Amino acid sequence: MSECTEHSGFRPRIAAFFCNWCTYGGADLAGVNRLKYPADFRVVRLPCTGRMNPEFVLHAFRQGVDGVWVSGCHPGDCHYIAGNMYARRRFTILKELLEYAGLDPGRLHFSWISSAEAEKFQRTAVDVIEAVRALGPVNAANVAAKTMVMELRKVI
Amino acid sequence: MKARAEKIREIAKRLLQEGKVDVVIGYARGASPMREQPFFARTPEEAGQLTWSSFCVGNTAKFLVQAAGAGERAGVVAQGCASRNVVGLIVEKQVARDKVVVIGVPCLGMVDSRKVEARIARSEGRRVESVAEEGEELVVRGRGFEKRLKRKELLRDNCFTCQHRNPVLADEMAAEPTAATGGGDIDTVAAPWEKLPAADRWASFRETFTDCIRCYACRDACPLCYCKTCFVDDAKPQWLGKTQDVTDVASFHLMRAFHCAGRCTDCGACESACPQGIKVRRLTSKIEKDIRSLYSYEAGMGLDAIPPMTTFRADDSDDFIKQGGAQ
Amino acid sequence: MITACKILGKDVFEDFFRNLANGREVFAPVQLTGKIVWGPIGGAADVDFSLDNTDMSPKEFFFPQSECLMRFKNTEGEGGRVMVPAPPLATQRVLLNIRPCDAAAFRLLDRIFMQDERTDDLYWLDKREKTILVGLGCVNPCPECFCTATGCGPFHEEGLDILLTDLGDRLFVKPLSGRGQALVADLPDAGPQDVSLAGDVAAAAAALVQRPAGFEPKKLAGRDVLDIYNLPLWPRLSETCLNCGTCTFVCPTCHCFDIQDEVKGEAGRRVRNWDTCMQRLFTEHASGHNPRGEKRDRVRQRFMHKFTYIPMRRDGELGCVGCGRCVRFCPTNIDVREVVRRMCENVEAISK
Amino acid sequence: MINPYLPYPVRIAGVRVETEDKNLRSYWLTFENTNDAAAFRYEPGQFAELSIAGFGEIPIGIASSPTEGDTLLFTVNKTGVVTTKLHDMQPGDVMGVRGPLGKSYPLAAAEGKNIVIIAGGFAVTTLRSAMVWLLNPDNREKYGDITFIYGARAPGMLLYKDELAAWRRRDDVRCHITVDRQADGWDGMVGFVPTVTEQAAPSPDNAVALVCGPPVMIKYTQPVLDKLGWQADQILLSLENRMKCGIGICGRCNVGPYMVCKDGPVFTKAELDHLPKEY
Repeated sequence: MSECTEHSGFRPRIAAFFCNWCTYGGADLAGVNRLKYPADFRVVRLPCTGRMNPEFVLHAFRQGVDGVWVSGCHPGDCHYIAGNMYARRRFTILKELLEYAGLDPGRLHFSWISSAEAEKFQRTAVDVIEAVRALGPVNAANVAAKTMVMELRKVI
Repeated sequence: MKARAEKIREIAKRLLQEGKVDVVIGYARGASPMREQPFFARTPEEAGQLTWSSFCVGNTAKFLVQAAGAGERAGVVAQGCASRNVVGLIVEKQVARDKVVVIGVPCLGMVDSRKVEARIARSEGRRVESVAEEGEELVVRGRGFEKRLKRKELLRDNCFTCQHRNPVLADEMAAEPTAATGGGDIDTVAAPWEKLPAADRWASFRETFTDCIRCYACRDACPLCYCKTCFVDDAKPQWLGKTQDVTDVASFHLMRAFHCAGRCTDCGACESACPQGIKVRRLTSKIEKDIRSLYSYEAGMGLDAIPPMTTFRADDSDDFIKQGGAQ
Repeated sequence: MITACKILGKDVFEDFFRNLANGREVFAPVQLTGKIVWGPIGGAADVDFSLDNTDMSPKEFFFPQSECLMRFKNTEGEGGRVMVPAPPLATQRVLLNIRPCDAAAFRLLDRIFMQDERTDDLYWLDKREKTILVGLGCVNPCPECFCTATGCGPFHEEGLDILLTDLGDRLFVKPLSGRGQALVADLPDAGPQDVSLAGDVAAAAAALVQRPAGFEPKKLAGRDVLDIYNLPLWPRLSETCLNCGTCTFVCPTCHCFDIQDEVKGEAGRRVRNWDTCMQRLFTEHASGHNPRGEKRDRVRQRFMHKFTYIPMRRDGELGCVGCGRCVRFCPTNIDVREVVRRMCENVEAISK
Repeated sequence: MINPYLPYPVRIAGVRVETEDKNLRSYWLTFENTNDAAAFRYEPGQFAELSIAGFGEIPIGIASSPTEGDTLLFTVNKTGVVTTKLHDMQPGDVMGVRGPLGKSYPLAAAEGKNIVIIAGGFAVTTLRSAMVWLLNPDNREKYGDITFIYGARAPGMLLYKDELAAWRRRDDVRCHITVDRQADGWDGMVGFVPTVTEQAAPSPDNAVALVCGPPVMIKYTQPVLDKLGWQADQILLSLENRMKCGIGICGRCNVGPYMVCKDGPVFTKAELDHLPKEY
């Protein structure tokens, strides 16, 4: 499906955490509308982005994903009044912290997408996937120095 | 220091005598050089063992949850940072205001024993056996040597950049207020890796935490950490591996720091507790810097304050939210 | 039979080291970013006889903090879920300049890891058999050391293959085992003067070690377990404990561990990790019941384990070698010497 | 040399749901290698670590008796990570068993004596092993009277119902099976184990008692036995602490100086009276 050619053949694995009430619906609508985007993410449905524990992000990286994408309702549209507003502060601090520790900004993404925004969903999905793809595969052969995302992976 | 110690003893003795508290939590003489130990004085006589020096590097607020659990009214000897943690615990409803009597101590900063050791060259087999405080000087003695060092040069990193040396909440005061800050500019030294190119940050992170033995002393010394079951101990699901793998160690430290967001007073107890001398504040200081600049908040400054992670504003920054590319 | 002591001039130490390092990895205390740690030694010049003891005990060499015990294929069906033990250590090793207290701790741990042939811990045994311990008599005890009070000492010989005494320009070499003897056979014998000099150095060092007043664990021997267990001092003793694991992790004789399975994809392994009796979860049952649910119980366990339980089961031997690390590194400076002093004092107050 | 951490591979030969709440299941395990079966020599009262690769190990008392052949029986309550996984497993699945571990009931030393077994809830497992062993024709004649007292919350919570029925029919066992409250279709005794023990009034003369059950049962049965004249050294109890290594090293299961996994799990009441109640 993908038309990208850089890092030829590399299909990133992305963990996507979507709010049930908006982005998940947006993804659904994108499907109903036959909008195309690469299928390189796996969705975990959350009741609200307020449910998003920062530990989920680290856990996903430990399990070996190349990128994480969290998406919920637009500010003001939360089904639970303000879950996403609290989440926004948490994500702000978390993203700052992880990037401060060395995480490549292209690996962690947040968006607000409503259940009516099928096209925005499509565009954002392409964006996220492209951003993660552009960083290339996570493996020791690919880079000289060990990167955070490489070493967050649990090796057994 | 001596005057402070005497005043602390006097206040503690009175509070215990008058039955205003069941226990006074402060410091007593430690067993090792350059160490004072937390001490629970339960009688007016025991109050005589309380002390104050440049080596009170723990955080007495840590013990308040324990005292509250035992139904005790506690007096707590607290300098600026610890008093802010007392406020934090009251705000977080772990401790009732009327169960705590704060004995405030304007703080002159605490000394980092590792810095002293470095200065007397432990590498050459020289061991500090005793330290006496004479004004602004430390007289360090060991087998075959005596050295006078300037206290100011040996303060813990967090004490250099302390912004609130005077207690923010005090029912009693053990001295007149002192200069408000340690003199250092917190925002220039917090978050040291921000100055590094992104590609070098992880290497620095690794190096910083490579000696971690996962004893969790940083967590257990921290007055913010009172959860009944810590995320590292969760078994269903088990979030974290228990090994020394980089990922398990890194995840622990990242999450621990995150849990301190908007709550940390930069008391430095974590760093002082670490048996491996790990600079764990490199993470917490970054978060607190962000909290200050984004939400104009400093932890524990007022009983009416709303902690920043438990609230929001409609206009909070969301520059990091993806807009979904060109149409 | 161990024969004469030897002399090793520091000018010819390089030859000795070359022989020692022949076919073996050598580790010794080194200075690294201000700390004294165990590190690999590339050449004789890296060996520093003046260093203090390391912050961490060398137990990591025999009982790594995380150790893969076995591997398995994490799949259902044939060939899946069958455990394959991790391979034994591939190299021979030397721990050079190990302190006598740390070596003595390994002798104690031998008795715990190897209790009988049906349950001998082969992971421990393998590394012990492949590691030679060359001790360095300790002439600079730290303020927290109390080895002479625990039946150990700065020149204690138990557990060592060779004991070195630093005589300035030369080392006095005492072989203590067959393999130690083989390593030093070619060195010149020590003369009577050096023998006496080495004796003086050892005596002077022993005199430097503090003898904490009232630290007399023998007084605990023969007492009913419950007499000590029920002493009223435990709640007060434990109130400042943070229940972190520092004391147990820096301790050379603490050996508690947890075993956990880890899987990722088709790979799986069974790992043992250091654990600590200070953590509430250590003893908690799946049902939630906890035999040591209170902080007081856990603090009491640590001290009674070292000074009551181990002596009861190991012919009076203490579970402590007096290295002082727990005192030095405890975030709240809880002092084992003081704890034992109070145990002794309090138990004496109870009539037998 | 034996690697004491290495489990023997075993296959689940059979599974049976034991209780009406479906939380207790019995597993019959057969060794994959006949050598292992020969090496696994156990006696009633010992336990083993059930090992499921990827999930971990749990210490479980062996419910079968060596007189029953090489197939091992374990009855497992669903509580933690490993037991939950075990409850999902099916006949034919492969897992591991490590053991036998710990000390057994001192049945050899009790030859010629009367045996009283008192069990509560699902702690009956190793006592089933003891019963089967004692009732084996080779062993039965070496012992005097056998009294078996067993209580559960409800009839549907009793384990090994077929065997209980068979034992009740025998004339060389005094069986007292009881449930806490009267229930439909239950024609047996009703009442708590301590009460039933008082009614059964087993004599302490030339006898030993094996007692296993929840702490509350032990607590209230003890005074009954005292009243009946039992001495502490006649009463054997089996402890259940958290155990990992099973060989006395990992340090979490100790009660005073004794490691429950290696020095226990069977202790006399007399021994426990001098030990901390850390169990």
